[in-house]
Amino acid sequence: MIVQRPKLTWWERTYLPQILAGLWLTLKHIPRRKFTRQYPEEKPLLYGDYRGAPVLVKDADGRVKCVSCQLCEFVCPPKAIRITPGFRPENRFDANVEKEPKDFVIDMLRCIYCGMCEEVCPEEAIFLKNDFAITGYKREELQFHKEKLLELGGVHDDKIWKWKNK
Amino acid sequence: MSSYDILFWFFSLAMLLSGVLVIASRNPVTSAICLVALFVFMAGLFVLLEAFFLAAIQILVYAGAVMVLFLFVIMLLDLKASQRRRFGWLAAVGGLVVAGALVWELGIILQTPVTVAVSGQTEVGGGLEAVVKPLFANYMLPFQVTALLLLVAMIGVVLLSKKDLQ
Amino acid sequence: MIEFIVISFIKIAAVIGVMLTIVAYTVMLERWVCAWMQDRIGPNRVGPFGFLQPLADGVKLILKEDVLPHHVHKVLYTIGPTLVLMPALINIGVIPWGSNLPVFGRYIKGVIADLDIGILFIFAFAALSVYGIVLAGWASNSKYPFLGGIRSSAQMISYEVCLGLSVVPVFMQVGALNLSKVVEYQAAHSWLVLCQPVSFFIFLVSAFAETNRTPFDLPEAEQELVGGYNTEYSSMKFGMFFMGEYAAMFVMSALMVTLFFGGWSLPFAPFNAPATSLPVGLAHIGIFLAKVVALLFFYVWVRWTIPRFRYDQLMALGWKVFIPLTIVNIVFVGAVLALVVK
Amino acid sequence: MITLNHYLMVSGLLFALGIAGLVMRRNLLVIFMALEMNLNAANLALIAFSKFNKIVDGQVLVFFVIAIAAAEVAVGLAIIVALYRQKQTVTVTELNSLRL
Amino acid sequence: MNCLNVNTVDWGMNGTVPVCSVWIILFAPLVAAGLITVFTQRWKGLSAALSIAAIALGFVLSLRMFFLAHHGIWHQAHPIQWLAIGNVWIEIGMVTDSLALLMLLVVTGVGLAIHVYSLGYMKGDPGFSRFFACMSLFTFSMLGIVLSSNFIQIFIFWELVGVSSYLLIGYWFERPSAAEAGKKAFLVNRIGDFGMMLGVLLLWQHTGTFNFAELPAKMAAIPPGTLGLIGALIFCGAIGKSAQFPLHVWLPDAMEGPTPVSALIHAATMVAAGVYMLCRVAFVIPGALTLIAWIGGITALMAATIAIAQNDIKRILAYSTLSQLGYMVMAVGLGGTTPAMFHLTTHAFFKALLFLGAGSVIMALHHEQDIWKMGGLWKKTPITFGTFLIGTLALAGVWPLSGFYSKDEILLLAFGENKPLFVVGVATALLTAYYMGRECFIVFFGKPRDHHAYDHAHESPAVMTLPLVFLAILSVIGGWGGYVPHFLDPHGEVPHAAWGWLLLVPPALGFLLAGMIYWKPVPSDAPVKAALGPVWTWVENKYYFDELYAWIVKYVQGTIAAACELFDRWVLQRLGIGSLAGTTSVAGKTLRLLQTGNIQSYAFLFGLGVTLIIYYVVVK
Amino acid sequence: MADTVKLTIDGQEVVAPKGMNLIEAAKLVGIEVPHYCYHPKLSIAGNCRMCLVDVGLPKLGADRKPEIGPDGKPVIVFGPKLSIGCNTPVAEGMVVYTRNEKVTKAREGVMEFLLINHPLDCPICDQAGECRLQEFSVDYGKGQSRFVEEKVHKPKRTPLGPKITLDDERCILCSRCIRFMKEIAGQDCLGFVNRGSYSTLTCYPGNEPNTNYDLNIVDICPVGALTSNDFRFQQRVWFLKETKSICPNCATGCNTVLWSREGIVYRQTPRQNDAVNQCWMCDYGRLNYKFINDPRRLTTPWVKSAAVGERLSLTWPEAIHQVTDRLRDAKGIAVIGSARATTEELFLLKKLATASATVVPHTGEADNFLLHADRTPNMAGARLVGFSDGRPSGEFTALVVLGEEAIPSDVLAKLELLMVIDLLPTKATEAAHYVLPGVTFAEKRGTFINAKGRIQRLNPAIPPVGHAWPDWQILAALLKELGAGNYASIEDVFADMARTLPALAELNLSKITDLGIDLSHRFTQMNTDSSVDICVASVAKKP
Repeated sequence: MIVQRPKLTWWERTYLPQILAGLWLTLKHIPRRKFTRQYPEEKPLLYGDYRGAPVLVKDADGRVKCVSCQLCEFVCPPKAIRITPGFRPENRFDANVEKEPKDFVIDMLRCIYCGMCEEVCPEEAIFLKNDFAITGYKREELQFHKEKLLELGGVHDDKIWKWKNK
Repeated sequence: MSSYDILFWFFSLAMLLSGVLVIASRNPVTSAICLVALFVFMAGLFVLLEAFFLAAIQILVYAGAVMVLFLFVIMLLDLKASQRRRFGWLAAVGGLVVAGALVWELGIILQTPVTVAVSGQTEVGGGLEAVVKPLFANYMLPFQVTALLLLVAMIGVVLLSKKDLQ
Repeated sequence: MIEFIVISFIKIAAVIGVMLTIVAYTVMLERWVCAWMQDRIGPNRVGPFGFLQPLADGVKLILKEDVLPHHVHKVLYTIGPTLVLMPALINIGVIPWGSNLPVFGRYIKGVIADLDIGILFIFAFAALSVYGIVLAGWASNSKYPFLGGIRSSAQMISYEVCLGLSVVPVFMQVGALNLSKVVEYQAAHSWLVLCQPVSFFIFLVSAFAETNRTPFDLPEAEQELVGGYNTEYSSMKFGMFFMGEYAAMFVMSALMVTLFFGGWSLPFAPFNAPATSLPVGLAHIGIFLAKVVALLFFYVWVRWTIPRFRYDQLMALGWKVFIPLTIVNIVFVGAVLALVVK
Repeated sequence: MITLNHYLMVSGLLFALGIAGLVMRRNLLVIFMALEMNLNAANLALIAFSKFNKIVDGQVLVFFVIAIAAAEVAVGLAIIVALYRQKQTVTVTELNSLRL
Repeated sequence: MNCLNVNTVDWGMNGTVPVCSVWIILFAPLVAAGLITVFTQRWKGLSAALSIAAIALGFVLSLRMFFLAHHGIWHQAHPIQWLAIGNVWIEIGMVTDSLALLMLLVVTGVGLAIHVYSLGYMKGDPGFSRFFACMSLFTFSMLGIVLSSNFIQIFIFWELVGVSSYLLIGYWFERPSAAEAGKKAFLVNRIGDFGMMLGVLLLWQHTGTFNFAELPAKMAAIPPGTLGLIGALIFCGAIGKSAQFPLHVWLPDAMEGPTPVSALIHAATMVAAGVYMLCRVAFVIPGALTLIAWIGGITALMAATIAIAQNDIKRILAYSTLSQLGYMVMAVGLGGTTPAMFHLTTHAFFKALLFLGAGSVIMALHHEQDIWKMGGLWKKTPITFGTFLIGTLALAGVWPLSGFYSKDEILLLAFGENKPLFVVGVATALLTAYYMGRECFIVFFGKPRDHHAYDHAHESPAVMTLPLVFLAILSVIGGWGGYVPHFLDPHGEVPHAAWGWLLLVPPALGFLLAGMIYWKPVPSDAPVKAALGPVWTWVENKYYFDELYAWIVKYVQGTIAAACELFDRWVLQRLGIGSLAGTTSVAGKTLRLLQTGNIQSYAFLFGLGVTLIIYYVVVK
Repeated sequence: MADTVKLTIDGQEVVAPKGMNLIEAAKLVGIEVPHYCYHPKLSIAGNCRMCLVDVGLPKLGADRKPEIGPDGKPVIVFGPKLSIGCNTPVAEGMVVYTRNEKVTKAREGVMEFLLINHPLDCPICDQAGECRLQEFSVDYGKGQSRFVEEKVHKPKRTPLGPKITLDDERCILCSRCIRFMKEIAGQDCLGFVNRGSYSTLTCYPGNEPNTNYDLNIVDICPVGALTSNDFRFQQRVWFLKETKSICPNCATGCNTVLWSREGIVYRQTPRQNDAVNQCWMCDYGRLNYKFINDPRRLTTPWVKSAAVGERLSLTWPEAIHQVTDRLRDAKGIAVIGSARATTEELFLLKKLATASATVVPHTGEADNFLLHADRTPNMAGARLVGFSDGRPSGEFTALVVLGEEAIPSDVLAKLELLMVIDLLPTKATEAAHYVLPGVTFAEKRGTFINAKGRIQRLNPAIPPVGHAWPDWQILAALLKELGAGNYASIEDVFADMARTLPALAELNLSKITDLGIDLSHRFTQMNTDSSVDICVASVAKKP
């Protein structure tokens, strides 16, 4: 597209009208209603599809849903997820599945909140929750391990429950 | 010692010290800064001599314009290579000889107080009017010639500063 | 003599105290106005309504580690910030803050040093303020500060000319360089902004350039020069640059008030004549400060409205527009004074 | 009591310093600065005479000196810059193409 | 310049002539040119407006002066002393007699028409503003010639006219041919001007004055031989400017300029300057009258013959101009300045009309100048055709158009003074009618040759046709009532002869002949070519003048220049300058030993010297 | 009759040897016929029905010649049913379609049947990613199942011997494992029980697989029914990088693939090389890779400092510098190499020696299939570059040991310098003055020459652990510092070897393909030291 440079009159070429208009515009904004949110006291409203920190969930029976298939690890664009697979002891209450993550680490410093892990999870074990203020004083603190993730995720009461009868 | 004397000695010694530093410092920028200090102290001496207008002009022109120009040029030219040695032996000796001879002669001359034939009747004020009135009355032609000289100098500088000077 | 010294010291202390307070709160004003214009609230955490923010900033600046990079020219690097702050502090001494204060039967003048060459004095020391920036830029021995310093020196030299020439008509009209006399003239006649709008306009714009304020803040242009001459500075040294800039703003505003807005005067009695009673004297100081603050607000207002110029535009504006304009203005005013007034 | 002699002495010392710098230094810019010192020494003497002679003409002369010095510095620096562009140096010992 | 002092000017009409107006007439165009050049280059409309306003102002003021003069109120200008070098006094003065006034009217009037016309013709040209600046500059120069009161002044403006015509002819300087034509015009003019300068200086040597007012009284002192020489030399100027044989070669080439330029310079004003100058200084040329008359006659006939064989619509007009100028010069040479000026005036009208008409045709055909590509245009461009026809008839001298009267006067004068020249004049008149008929028939009648061009042809806009109509009216009425000669010379007799109507015969014959050959659907030069044989080639190539001059420059001038160069190199340079320089350099080499090249050492020595001087002067 | 026949598969002319089945014939022209039970090295069972193809033969006229149709081509008669590709031999003039509608529908049906009882537990299945069921259901499956009833549940997590876990739900009853154990491993221990949907793989009571080749059935299982306990739940296969390598555990030199991720080797599987190991490898070699990621690995050079009284870590330049200084001072250098080192390393080591160059043989029991008695991979190479068995001998005060731990104590006593290059702390490193960390076979390039005289190539699967250097690089650095050679890369070393050793003449590393080059004929021509046992054992298939 060719944009024609507008031909300015002598008066416009002094730029004074534009400057004055700009000053008037900014002045008008001074008494306006402010949009600032007093953040720590006043939390933002998060709407439906908000994608916060990814966490692990348990099912209604308190079983870890994750079976350590490592698809999320595979799909994660910034490689923030690291899973160490392991056996689920046979005599435990939740031994309906043989496999569970021995450790499940999400590096929240790396996570880009894209939601692909949630998308790809065949067990619906990982969810992006509303937590957005993931902070810490050390790098290690932001490497969320399995326990932390499960704690954040809590119980997810879901109709679909693949391993129920196994 | 009156306060006048104290001020005189302070300004004089500070000025001469600055002068020594101008000559002796290794770095041209330091020299220039010392020269600025020299000019400021000199303005102080002017004030002591009740030449207020000239004191202001001294700072305005010398410190404010001339030395900025100096600094500007020093910074423009990459002078790192020439900082190595300040003096050649021969030059140092020559300079000291000449300066020493001058000081010696000065000493001889000033041994007897310089008598002045007081030609003016009243004290000379150093205010604006006192200096400017004769400037516009008796010295009109030199004043105009100086203006012309400045103009010529300006043109000359513009010409000299052209990149494709041959 | 002793009395003179004592009074002068009191005046100096008062002036500098008030000035530095205003300077500190100008920073606040800057942040507030900026926020308001952008429909935000601005700093409101430290103290009631954030009023202690400048204090917190100051404490933070002082307590921060003072980094002295190894590649700098130590002496010049250290004196650079001081040189920036100094001219403003000196210049405030010749600006009349009020008419006079009748205290204990004495009339104390509302100015520290009532110089006959007042404006020359101000220009002389304002001219020195460029050294701070240039030296800081050079002594940092780093390319962004250096570019900032070079830009600044060129810019300040250029606009000093405009600044100086633009006020010539004012003094042609008043007939004296003494700032007190300028104010008294205005108190007696009318504010010079009405008689000399062109002078005022050029002075205003040049003052922006002299104080390195947006839209002429090219020496510190963050986006291009990561802060310009103060890039390598930290802690209180940086703080002094900061203070220097705002102090220069204060001085320029005060000067504009003095030259064009009638200083301490208001165009009706009893504010249009030097004070004879203490309340009026104090009111004069208040009026002066109110005007200065209004101009400081204008500074801030402009900063958050107008984007930065390009360097060549800046120079073209100075040399190709303002200087011819000032000269024409001088000739015009001279002609009017010669033909009409006489 | 400060007399004219004092001022003349200071002026003379400054002049001597200027001359010394002129001869000793190799950096053209510093030499130029030394020249400015000489001019200032003269200015000081002039103003001192003006004050003690009670004649204002000395001050007028200083005014001219300052004006001309400004012009001289401008031209001189321009020459130095031009020279530097040609020779890449401002060291006088290397600027000897006018030699025999 | 007390004339500019408003207090002394009476702007009223009650009896006095505003002193200022003549100055305004002269300088308004200069001011316009300056303003355009310096300020308004970018605003084309403003530039044109300035230029036209200046000349319109001139025209109006001239008209007023003219009417005031008619009522017997003559303008008196005070001369200004300009230079006084030794015993040479040079003034700047204004002549405002009837001659100047008439010329003033012609220049401003025709010029105004051409300026207006240019608005349309030059529309869209990138150098529009420059064009008008040049036009204004030219107008200023021309008016300067007209109003000059002495030889130096006239010479200055004479040269200014040369410069501005150079600018205008070379207006499209990006075209090599235009640039060359400008150069040629300038150089050829210089030859004539040089002669004129010699003549002026010779005159001054003998009379000690340049002033026209003082000269006639001092003419008696000049020996007759010298007088002839002076006359001939001054006539040289006219030869150059008015493009007389043998310096006529620049004019046809100058057709490279835009058509309004051709009209302004080469029809109405610049070329007329020569004739005007001759009339103005008629008192100094009595010694060379015969020469002048014959040069004029030869030019008239020769140019007319060349014109019959040209194909460029403007070139034909250019040769026609030459021919008519020959008439005028002839008239001057026969002692009739009044008929010359009469013809000059009418010629200005109709030749400007013809050029502008030609320009209109050229515009209509999108810058096609070859007449053989035109044809049948009368339907497409009726106004242009009509006015062009009037111009043609006027030029041919058909009753009752203006050309008839003025030409009549010259022919009658010639009949009385010099029979051979009369014959020449009559022949020229016949040829004039013939070639104009040819051009008219080919361009406007017959079948269109270039259908593409023809289909796109269109009448020019009003801004171009209005000047045409204006000039056409002038061309018709310009000669009526013998007003012009009467104004010039209130007491002179207008020659009359009972057989005067017989002079209508040559033009009629010419038209008849042209009609016989060219009044066809598809006209052609072939029959004429066949009839004339080698003469046609000779004529078509303009008598080989350009080639002759080229040969002269190449061989004669080249030889002389080479000889001079040899002398300069061997005698002056080697012997004279060389020995001097050698001595100096030896001395310099000796002194150079003092140079060490080290500034510090110089400074040291200088400082030492100062201390020594102080020591001897003060301390010791 | 010629040995080949001409047929058309999917419109492409194929010339195939007689007796070849259609799966292999199609493979010749790059057409894949999906299959589960068929394995080229095993007998044909034909029970998965995945390889059904449409087969037609020319109609034969009365004269037993093909009838020519109106279009001038033989008339083809297609069978009413599809044929299994694995058990249909090629025939002259045969026309085969592997992708027409009939075949496609048949495959969809087969896939649907196979998946009826298959648990969709891919997320926890180790086979996911290399599962034929996954692949073919994507490629040929219908994409949905019409089976809505309860699936048959079978035993999961059944141990099948100490090394294997069986998940019967995933089993598609292809019987490859049964056939392997019977035909290759020689232990007939597996079989199906029950019928129909309840068919289950199981081992005969009291007869668990316990040969040295059990784990091969994990490899050949097309689904995740059989999983290796060693690899179970260790890592998903799609993360793993495959690197072609050679098993370093015996002189057979089985071709292998190393599966690694981010510097860790997770498993080792055989790679087909019919000249060496066909498709198999022994469990002994397969499982012996853990030392690669052993936490005790040596990672930095160190010196036993007398002054400090303990080990002192060194940087490599320091180490190389100090060692060469000491070596220069030594009166004679003896070397002890290891036949686990590559030929290049041994070659360089030999160059270092001024006194004797010896290797220590390591032997075990051979099993006459893949496991060789010589448990070092490169004894032939060591012999080739001039190492001999025996004690260090000759005049020497310095001893350089490369990957060997047994040093005679009397030798140790008289040494002024003992320098050891090794992977793990050993007795030798305990005694050494200088220890330089080398790398395992998985981290370096180089060649092994197996017992049959085949030279084969190693590729680095993972970067060296810690600051370790490949052994050849250490040796090259030492030699360079000593001024005894300048090898910038392993190619330089090999080029030097090819120059010096006639057996390797005109070879270079890239000429040795992934399958190696047989050099045995060169050894016989060489007629070198008779003690070099190059043609040790002929690899024979067990009956």
